[in-house]
Amino acid sequence: MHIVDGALSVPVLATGAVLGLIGVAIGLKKMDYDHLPQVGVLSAAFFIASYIHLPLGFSSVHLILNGLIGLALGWAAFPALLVALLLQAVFFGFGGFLVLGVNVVNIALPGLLVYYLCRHGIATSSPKGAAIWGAIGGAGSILLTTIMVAGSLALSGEAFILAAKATLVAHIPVMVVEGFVTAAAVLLIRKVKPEFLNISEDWEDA
Amino acid sequence: MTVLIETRGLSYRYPRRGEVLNEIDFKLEAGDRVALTGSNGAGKTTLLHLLVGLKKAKAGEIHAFGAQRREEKEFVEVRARAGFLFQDPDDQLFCPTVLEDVAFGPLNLGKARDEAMQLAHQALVSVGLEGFEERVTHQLSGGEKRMVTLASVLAMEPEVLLLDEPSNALDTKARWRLINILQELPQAMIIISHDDDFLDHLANRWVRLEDAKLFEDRRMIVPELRAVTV
Amino acid sequence: MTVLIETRGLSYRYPRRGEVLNEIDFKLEAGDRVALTGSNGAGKTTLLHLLVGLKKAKAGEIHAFGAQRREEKEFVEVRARAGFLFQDPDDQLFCPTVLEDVAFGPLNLGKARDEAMQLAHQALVSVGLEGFEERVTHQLSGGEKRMVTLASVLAMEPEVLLLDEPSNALDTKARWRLINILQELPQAMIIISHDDDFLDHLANRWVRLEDAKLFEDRRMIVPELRAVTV
Amino acid sequence: MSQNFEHSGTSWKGQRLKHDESMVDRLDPRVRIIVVSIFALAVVLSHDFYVLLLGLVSAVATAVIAQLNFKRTLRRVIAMDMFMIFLILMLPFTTPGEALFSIAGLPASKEGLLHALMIALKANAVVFALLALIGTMSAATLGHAMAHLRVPDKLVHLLLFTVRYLDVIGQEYKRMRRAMQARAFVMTVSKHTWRSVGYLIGMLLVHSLERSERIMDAMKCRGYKGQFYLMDDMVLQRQDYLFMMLSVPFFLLLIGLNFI
Ligand SMILES: Nc1ncnc2c1ncn2[C@@H]1O[C@H](COP(=O)(O)OP(=O)(O)OP(=O)(O)O)[C@@H](O)[C@H]1O
Ligand SMILES: Nc1ncnc2c1ncn2[C@@H]1O[C@H](COP(=O)(O)OP(=O)(O)OP(=O)(O)O)[C@@H](O)[C@H]1O
Ligand SMILES: [Mg+2]
Ligand SMILES: [Mg+2]
Repeated sequence: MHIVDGALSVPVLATGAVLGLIGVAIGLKKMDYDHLPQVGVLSAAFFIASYIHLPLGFSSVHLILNGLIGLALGWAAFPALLVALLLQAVFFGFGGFLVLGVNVVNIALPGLLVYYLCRHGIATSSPKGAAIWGAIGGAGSILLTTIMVAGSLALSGEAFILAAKATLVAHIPVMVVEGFVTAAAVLLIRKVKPEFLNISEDWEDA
Repeated sequence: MTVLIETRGLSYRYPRRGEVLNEIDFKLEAGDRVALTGSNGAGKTTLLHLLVGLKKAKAGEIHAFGAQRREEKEFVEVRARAGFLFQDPDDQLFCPTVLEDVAFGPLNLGKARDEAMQLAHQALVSVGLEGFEERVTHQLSGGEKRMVTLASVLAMEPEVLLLDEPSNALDTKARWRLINILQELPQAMIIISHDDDFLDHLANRWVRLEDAKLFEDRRMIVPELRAVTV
Repeated sequence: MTVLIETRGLSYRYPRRGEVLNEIDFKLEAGDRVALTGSNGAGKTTLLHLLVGLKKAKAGEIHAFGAQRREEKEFVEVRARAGFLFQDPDDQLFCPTVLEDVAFGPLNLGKARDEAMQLAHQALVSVGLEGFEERVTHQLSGGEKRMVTLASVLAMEPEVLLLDEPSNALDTKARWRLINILQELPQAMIIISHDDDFLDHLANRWVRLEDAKLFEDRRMIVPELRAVTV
Repeated sequence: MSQNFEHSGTSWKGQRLKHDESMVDRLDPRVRIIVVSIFALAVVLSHDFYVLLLGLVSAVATAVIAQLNFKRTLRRVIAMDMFMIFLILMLPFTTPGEALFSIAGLPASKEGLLHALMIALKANAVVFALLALIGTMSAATLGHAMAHLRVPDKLVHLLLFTVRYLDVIGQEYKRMRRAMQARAFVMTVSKHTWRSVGYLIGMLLVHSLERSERIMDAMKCRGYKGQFYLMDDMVLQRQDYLFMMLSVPFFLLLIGLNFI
């Protein structure tokens, strides 16, 4: 869901850049130097994981995992995703340069919202409840991202409105897959390393 | 004798690395327990990976279970029938609990959930890990991890076992238990190990990788550090 | 003899795990080259971590370089004077280029940039890696990575070396180079290794961790699998 | 196509190792970043076809000079997200205006077609310029250059850490993925697949987190006190001034053409 350069109007680009900057600035501020290796290594792990392609009918989807990123990193998701998107744009020609701000906001903001909405849910005592909250986080972040991508397009031109609607429909299966995958990942992490899901809360205090 | 796996002229090279395997001819027959030795980096792991199609050979043929295997799709069946134990248990354990991990293989083979759980349970019993079902894989000791991975391979009821340094990271007691378990198993095996004593208890045939070639003999490094070919 | 590091009644346990170290008394004196052995999971790495304060002991005392060390602040000095080589070089090489990585320690010790560069360069020369300054760390081979980590420890001019399985993942040539370099170094060392031959070339004292206790002797597993204490 | 992506993601070294040295490599990284930024601005903000064509041609020319691997670059340029391609293809049919032709009864408008063409030109011009001028540096160099351009320190070091560990974690992922394959795992459309992939990702994160703890320990052992250092100096050379002198009139031309 990387928008390329040239598709969006100037006001949308500018808004994205400003919001992106704010998010990254807050993220950097919340992350002190001692957490750098942690965020960096996790960011690398997400980079690798987001290349996993899952078959879906005749085609395949690659995971975005922004729900899980949000849950794991909180505000630090902004700088982490900026780095990932920059690397993709610059070395793989994926996405664009001036749209980086919009792309970062479209992917990181839903992750952040999921972090605030679901982090208590995934820490509940019942594994089933946690899985459901994980699924909500995974699917919800994709839903939000899709809406924001469609919104960025629709705001950039009337002609995109139909396409924006199509985008929404086309991503329903992706939401299902992401929901499932995120729920499973949350279940595993809860069991194997429960400290993990509290990390971001520590930063809040710090 | 039934030939289970056979290679002809198998070669492999890594980019920016010399030849790792050079025209390897090898046969694994029913009842064989082959010790595969060679120094670090000799290409032992690579050879096993080629046999089950995890890496693609640069030249040569692989025949397994009665058919030539070339493509990914053909190797899927090979992997279902040849159980592969990896060098590092941490790479192999990715489910949260022991039971789920052991049941992963049978589920991949299309077994129903109940049956898979049943098989997993049996496999755990057979390696002496009854009662470990709900334990968290990541928190097991090295020896326990190794046994769980063995169980997860056995749960697939393979016809051949490919064991990559199975006695690594085991203390003396666990090592003996492993020897006993492996001795009782009827399958043909290829066992990679640097532990000659371990191999002495298990192997009935020795092969050795050196300079990218495979030799059908046994070279033993005796304590005085002289190399003798037996 | 100057005692460099000493522990008294040092104990440690992990959550969800039994005792790993139980009342360990240990002394490292100038000129000592201690081989620290023990099976996997015996607690060797944990012991070294305790010595430099990366983990906090549950009980017992640590004296290092003439003072008792209890708090994080006190251990900062210990870490500056005891160079720690980690088990996995990838954990230790976190800077993008070799020169930056090797100069990281001296810069943290408050050296000026030029002096740090100078020290880094010398350290690289001393491990035979002259000309590697601008290489990107993640593109080095396993042996080169190990040598760079050694250089980055030596650049801090430590008085004691703590080496955690330094010969892991080295091929024969690199392993010999490492042995030669270590033999020339004047520092007292603790060397963890499973490679007895490697230790034979370096150690002048052997200790062994078993069942959470430290023994001042050497147990060698001879090929016949009998355990003898030398 | 998906296979290629998975590959490029997990074997990160790709571009740099097989890259042939070229004139572009001798230019100062900071200059390259600034030039690309101005170029992207000039192209994206323009609505003039001559500007866009000139932009694309010059970007491709730079790519040739930079000796980009032709096949790999083309594959990457073509491989924009499927859904972007879909969007661009739909534009002619969703934009009202003078009908040019119609497919299956749907009229395609001239305005829509031009709009689609414009997006394609802009996107490709920027991508070529990015790959040629920045994609040819090592990621470490990119980080250093960003630091010299006053990008916040923490962000730069985050980038450097990410790049440093992409490979290590990529290898770990590959080993786990192989171990799954060895147990006859085949990805299908099923809950079993999704659950297993979720576990795989979760385990990868747990391993990564534990690695980051070990890295932090290693940093402490070397006296880390909350500060990183970048060692290299970047000094502008003759060829950098030359390149800038060539770029300025070119940008003036690009921008000026809009007003003719
Ligand atoms: N992905 C890779 N890229 C490049 N070289 C590789 C790769 N994997 C392995 N090698 C090299 O190929 C050679 C053979 O490796 P392999 O793992 O098969 O050795 P091995 O005999 O199993 O060694 P060990 O006893 O240490 O497990 C080694 O020199 C290794 O460094
Ligand atoms: N973070 C941790 N949480 C729980 N248990 C741990 C942790 N780290 C280590 N252990 C356990 O503590 C024991 C001692 O570990 P340690 O790493 O010190 O062993 P070691 O002697 O260095 O082994 P090796 O030779 O394999 O490196 C092991 O059983 C290990 O599984
Ligand atoms: Mg091997
Ligand atoms: Mg250890």
